[in-house]
Amino acid sequence: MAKPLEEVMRHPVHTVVTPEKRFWLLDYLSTVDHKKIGQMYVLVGVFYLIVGGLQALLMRVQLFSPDNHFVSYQLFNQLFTMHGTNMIFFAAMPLIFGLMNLIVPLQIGARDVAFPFMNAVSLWFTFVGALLVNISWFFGDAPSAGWFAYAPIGLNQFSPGHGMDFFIIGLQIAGFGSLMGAINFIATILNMRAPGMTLLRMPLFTWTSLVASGLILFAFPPLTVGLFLYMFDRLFGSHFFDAAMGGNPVLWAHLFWIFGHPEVYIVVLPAFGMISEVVATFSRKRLFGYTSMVFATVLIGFIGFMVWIHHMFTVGFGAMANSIFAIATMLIGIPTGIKVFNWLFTMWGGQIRFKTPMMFALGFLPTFVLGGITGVMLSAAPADYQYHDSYFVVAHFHYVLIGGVLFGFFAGLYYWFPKVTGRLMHEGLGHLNFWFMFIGFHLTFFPMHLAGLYGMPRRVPTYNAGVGLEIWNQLSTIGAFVMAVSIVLFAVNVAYAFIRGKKAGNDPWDARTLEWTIPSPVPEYNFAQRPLVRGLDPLWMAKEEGKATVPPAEPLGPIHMPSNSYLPLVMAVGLFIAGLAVIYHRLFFTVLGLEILALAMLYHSLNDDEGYHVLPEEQPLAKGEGA
Amino acid sequence: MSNMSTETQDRVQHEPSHGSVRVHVISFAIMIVLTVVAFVLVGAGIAPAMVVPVILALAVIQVVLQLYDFMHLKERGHSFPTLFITSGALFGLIFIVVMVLWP
Amino acid sequence: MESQQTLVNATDRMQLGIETSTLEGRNKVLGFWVFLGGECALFASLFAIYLTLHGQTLHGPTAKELFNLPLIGLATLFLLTSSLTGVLGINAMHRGNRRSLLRWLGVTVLLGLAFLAVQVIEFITYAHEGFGFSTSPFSCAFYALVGFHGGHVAFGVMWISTLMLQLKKEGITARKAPKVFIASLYWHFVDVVWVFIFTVVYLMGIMGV
Amino acid sequence: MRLKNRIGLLLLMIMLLFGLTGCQRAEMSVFDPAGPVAKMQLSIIMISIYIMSGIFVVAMGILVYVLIRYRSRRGQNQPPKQVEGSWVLELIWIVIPIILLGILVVPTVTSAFVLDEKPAGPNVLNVKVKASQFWWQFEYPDLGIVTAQELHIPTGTKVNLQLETTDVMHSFWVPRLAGKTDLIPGRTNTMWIQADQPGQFQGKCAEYCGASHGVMDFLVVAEEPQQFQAWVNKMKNQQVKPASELAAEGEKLFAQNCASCHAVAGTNYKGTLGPDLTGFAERSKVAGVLENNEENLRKWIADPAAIKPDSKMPRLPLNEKQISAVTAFLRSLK
Ligand code: HEA
Ligand code: HEA
Ligand code: HEC
Ligand code: CUA
Ligand SMILES: [Cu+2]
Repeated sequence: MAKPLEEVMRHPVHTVVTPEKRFWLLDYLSTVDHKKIGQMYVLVGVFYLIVGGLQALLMRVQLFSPDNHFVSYQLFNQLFTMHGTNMIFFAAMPLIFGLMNLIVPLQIGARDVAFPFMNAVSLWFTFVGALLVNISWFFGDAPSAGWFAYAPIGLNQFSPGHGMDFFIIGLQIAGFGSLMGAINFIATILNMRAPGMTLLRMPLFTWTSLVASGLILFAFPPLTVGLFLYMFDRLFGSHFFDAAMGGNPVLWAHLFWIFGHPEVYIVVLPAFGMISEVVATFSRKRLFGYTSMVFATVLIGFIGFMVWIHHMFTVGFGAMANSIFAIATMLIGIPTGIKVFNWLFTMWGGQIRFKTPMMFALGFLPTFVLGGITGVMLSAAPADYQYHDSYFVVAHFHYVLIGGVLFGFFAGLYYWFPKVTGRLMHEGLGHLNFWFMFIGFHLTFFPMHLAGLYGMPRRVPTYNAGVGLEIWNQLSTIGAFVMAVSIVLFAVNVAYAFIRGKKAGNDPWDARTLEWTIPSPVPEYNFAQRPLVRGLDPLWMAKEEGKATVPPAEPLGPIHMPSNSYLPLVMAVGLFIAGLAVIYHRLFFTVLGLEILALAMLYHSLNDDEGYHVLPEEQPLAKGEGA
Repeated sequence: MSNMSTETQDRVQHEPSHGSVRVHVISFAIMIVLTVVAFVLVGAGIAPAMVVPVILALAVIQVVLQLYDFMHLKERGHSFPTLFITSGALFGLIFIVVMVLWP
Repeated sequence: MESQQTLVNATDRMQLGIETSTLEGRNKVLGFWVFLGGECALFASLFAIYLTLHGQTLHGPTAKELFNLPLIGLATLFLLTSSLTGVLGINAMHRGNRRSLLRWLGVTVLLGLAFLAVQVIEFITYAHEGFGFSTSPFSCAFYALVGFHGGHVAFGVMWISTLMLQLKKEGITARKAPKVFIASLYWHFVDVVWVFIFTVVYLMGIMGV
Repeated sequence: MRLKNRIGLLLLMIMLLFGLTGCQRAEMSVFDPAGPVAKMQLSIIMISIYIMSGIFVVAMGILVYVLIRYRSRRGQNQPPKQVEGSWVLELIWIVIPIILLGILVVPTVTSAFVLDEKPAGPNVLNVKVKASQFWWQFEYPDLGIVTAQELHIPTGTKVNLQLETTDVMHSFWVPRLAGKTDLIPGRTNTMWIQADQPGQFQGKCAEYCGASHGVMDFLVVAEEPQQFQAWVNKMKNQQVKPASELAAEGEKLFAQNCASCHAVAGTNYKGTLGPDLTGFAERSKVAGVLENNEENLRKWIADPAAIKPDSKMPRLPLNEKQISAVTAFLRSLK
């Protein structure tokens, strides 16, 4: 292994030592470090969670009683459209990408992701995409066609304002970001694992991230196409979805749900992964049925592409289509069931410690199972003729989205917070946070099942009085405010951790995987020496053998790091300008924006970044633990 | 799994034999022939119901040739690329079939 | 740097040549294949749209009235040949022969430009025959699919051209090689899509299917 | 901790009880079907609720047991035994769900096909449903009647609905009679309904269709066949004769302002942009949402968008007196 020095010599190295420190804000704006990018993703996600949450609160106030005029009907429509869009695309997705960025490279013992530069591009694209959709409020009107924006209600004739244009272009840009992120993580996970980390030794969070990335890879392109066609229809006079001109609005519905169904698994699979890590750690037991968990994950991802018609049972495709897709949909219950029971049996025979992450994982289980079984109920096509577009569906998807994704995410966030920040959050506040969220959640969403079955359609700003709907809506509204308290408690807890939180040390939870072998917060190069993996749960293996940590696979040496760059931000700004200009048909600015994007890409391609090296003497933390 | 020791091997630039150029040219010739056959079949005025499956099959053969020879899928260590490209093709096929059946 | 190179599992290593000699290169090549998987889904969606809308010609011309087989044959010939020259270029790169590589890439670019020229002529003719972008759903779907592909070709031409500039300056290095290699993958993929376009759009269109 | 868990569980149970007993009038309840289609759908719903409750109880039973039995205790110095898995157990939770889903698939598929069958024969009533932002038109092609907002059907008869829209997507939903079917531009969907007893059944538009989607209501009025026949006869033989002077004045205003959009049988007002107003005074609702009385009718004519934002009926330049006149005319359309 005499190569490193040679390598170093052969390439002209601009800087051998760490470049000078930048002001922290500039550092973040130009970073290509997956940990900082991950933090920014999480920040974006939490921000839009709050924005979407406040929009939900407004809707809930409006629905507190029938014939309420707290907001106008049109504003209500904008609220649910923006709520759904923000929550799915700009809260859930960034949260998922955030935790993938923060944790996946650490779990596989890698120093970085495969494409650090592209990683930053993904973040900034997501960022400006979200911005573009949300600034529509300030440009006159927010979109109001619902988060799946069916044609023709979203076409010019029925949505003449620019809101839909912001929606289409913003999602398109954010979608490019997600696609790049997915490619990045697939390449990272497949190519950059530490020595000995075979596919079947990867932690489950890594596995679910891999499969979710695969889903993004195949699900986003149809959305990209759909959004392009939608844009053509709205801005350039084509007739893809306009039945009056021979087009077909159902085609958009197809393209959207070809994307939309896998999308829900994209956000829930990583949450499954987090639950797997948390349940194993806090039961102090190896994950039960690891292999079948992996198999189930892959199967869910695979079947997920063959069920999208279940969102279109009432479109009138006929009994054949509905039966085929009903059965395909039900099949997903089986691998998901494997997961649920494996989690239960991981705890079986364990020593369960009720720390905050575990509380969220435990709250996840009943909630997600309830959401899942209502999903299977929905999949029975003729029964879905009754449920469809009613509050029963709203109940279903909040059970899986909040009970699944959000609880999973909170479990993960509480679990990895010490790794990322080096500080522990307050346990008592954490428990309080959990109970408010858990109770508030069920109070909000359980009654929605009943409202739906009692005949309340979704997306309505008012409902019939005196037919037994009031009580359920009132409970929901109260519950939503309880949830709001829980979010505030969470913010308080984060603040507490930063101000007075205890120092976390490498391994505060007595955990099992590689990320807990390195210091918290994690040094920029992650691992001073990459670890040698000899089985599942390498840290636990080491502990069982009485060792302090996982043995290294290499001697100390200079570590190559990529340099910071503002180009990703510049590229995103260029795209943002172009997007805004397209909406207003400003050719000059469109070209200008795209030019900025193209020039930045060209500049990046022509000027190879040689990066810099962190030399062994600059790895203070490495000395202690090394060989 | 001691793949540590194998790291430094295989880095040898391996000299592609001149045979591979010949293989490429042969593949190319086959592609041209397949294309010509497809065009001729269409030009010949045979019933479309007979021709369409045949020209679709010809297209698939051509594409497989491109992937395997020109894009080197046939070579070792291409299991992941094969996985991703075939999944993409499979899912794409599902999209097309379902949308055409139930538009 | 070395440490990064060793991060790979032996089983999944691609052992072609210079383009996979560094971890960065292997990442690029794998990442690009992954991207091509996504492109399959992208073009499949466009094909699905085309196949569902191609009957909606309204008052505009139909495929049968429109398409010009010899012209398409010519375009196909250009693109197929450019695929061959592309792969010969990669061969040259593996041999470390920069001049030959540049020559083959140059031919590839020229053939790509020839293809684009044919396509531009084709589109202009159609426009004169009253077949604009928004004439009918058929025309929309046609231009979306074929135009998207044409856009890919145009991007490929620009991409390979800039790579040629870099190669001229710096030669075949471990950093440049993967870029050249994935550009060639891209080029072949564009050709693959074209094979389906001429079959499904043009040949089947001529037959009125 | 355990206590808190129990409280949560208790809360859930209470809500469940509340829900199933349904302590209020439930005019749109799926649990109260009034025809064979809704009954068939309810039976699938019930089967799935039973199966799913079973699964839920089992899974939660295991969860609760595990949480009580295996919580960490003081003095556990040894980590627990690390178990890899168990093929037997894993096979169990693959096979049992497959069986349960198999049970659910059978009624799912059979009813999908049953509901998909178009009823035919002399006894079937055909109705063309046409939805527009934000109202419903019902045309009886075999009877030569057109009406709006209220669909009259005879009991015990299969009614074949042909569903079309003039603008955006809508969805036809009468929870007590049948689940929904979408109305989609460029296609004609069909569904069938049947009411077993007379009654009024609330219908809702169930596909988001714009600002007033939430108030795009309609009614299905099921009557004994004789009564239905009487209604048909009346609709077919309309004679419009204003009851008072005011109403006669109103008719003039109607002809000037409204007839371009509204039709009334028995007159030469043939507008098609708005609902057919034949027999309007007999309807129980104005525009599908307001009680049909004088005050509400005035309110509607004075400012339709205040009741249905974005409604396609414009606010017409009528003063109070003129509104009174038009109202009087409309209320004479019996
Ligand atoms: C994280 C998101 C998420 C997840 C995980 C799911 C999971 C599932 N969903 Fe859901 N769904 C949504 C998000 C999600 N969904 C959203 C957002 C919508 C609405 C979109 C919109 O219209 O706006 C929706 C809508 C939706 C519909 C359309 C309803 C309609 O509009 O008419 C259907 C219909 O089949 C459905 C089914 C299912 C099924 C079968 C599952 C399954 O994957 C569930 C599997 C899980 C279990 C079954 C529980 C655990 C299993 C066991 C304990 C084993 C034993 C179980 C059995 C044998 C049944 N979903
Ligand atoms: C991950 C996704 C997600 C999440 C987390 C949520 C969370 C919530 N959702 Fe939503 N929802 C969707 C995804 C999601 N939703 C989707 C996809 C739709 C369909 C949209 C469509 O039809 O197009 C939908 C639709 C939807 C509807 C139906 C609208 C309709 O059809 O008319 C309702 C109605 O009650 C609702 C309510 C809520 C509530 C009360 C919450 C609560 O859980 C929210 C809790 C959060 C808060 C309350 C925020 C608290 C913040 C503060 C208090 C600020 C504090 C300030 C600082 C700390 C600085 N949602
Ligand atoms: C431009 C067309 C147009 C004109 C002019 C018009 N209407 Fe309407 N009218 C409509 C439409 C469309 C509706 C359905 C509105 C809805 O439900 O959203 C409607 C609904 C109604 C209804 C309720 C119908 C029902 O079935 O419950 C009444 C009553 C009515 N109009 C009366 C009038 C009167 C009186 C005038 C003239 C003074 C008038 N309309 C002029 C288009 C019009
Ligand atoms: Cu019509 Cu909703
Ligand atoms: Cu779905």
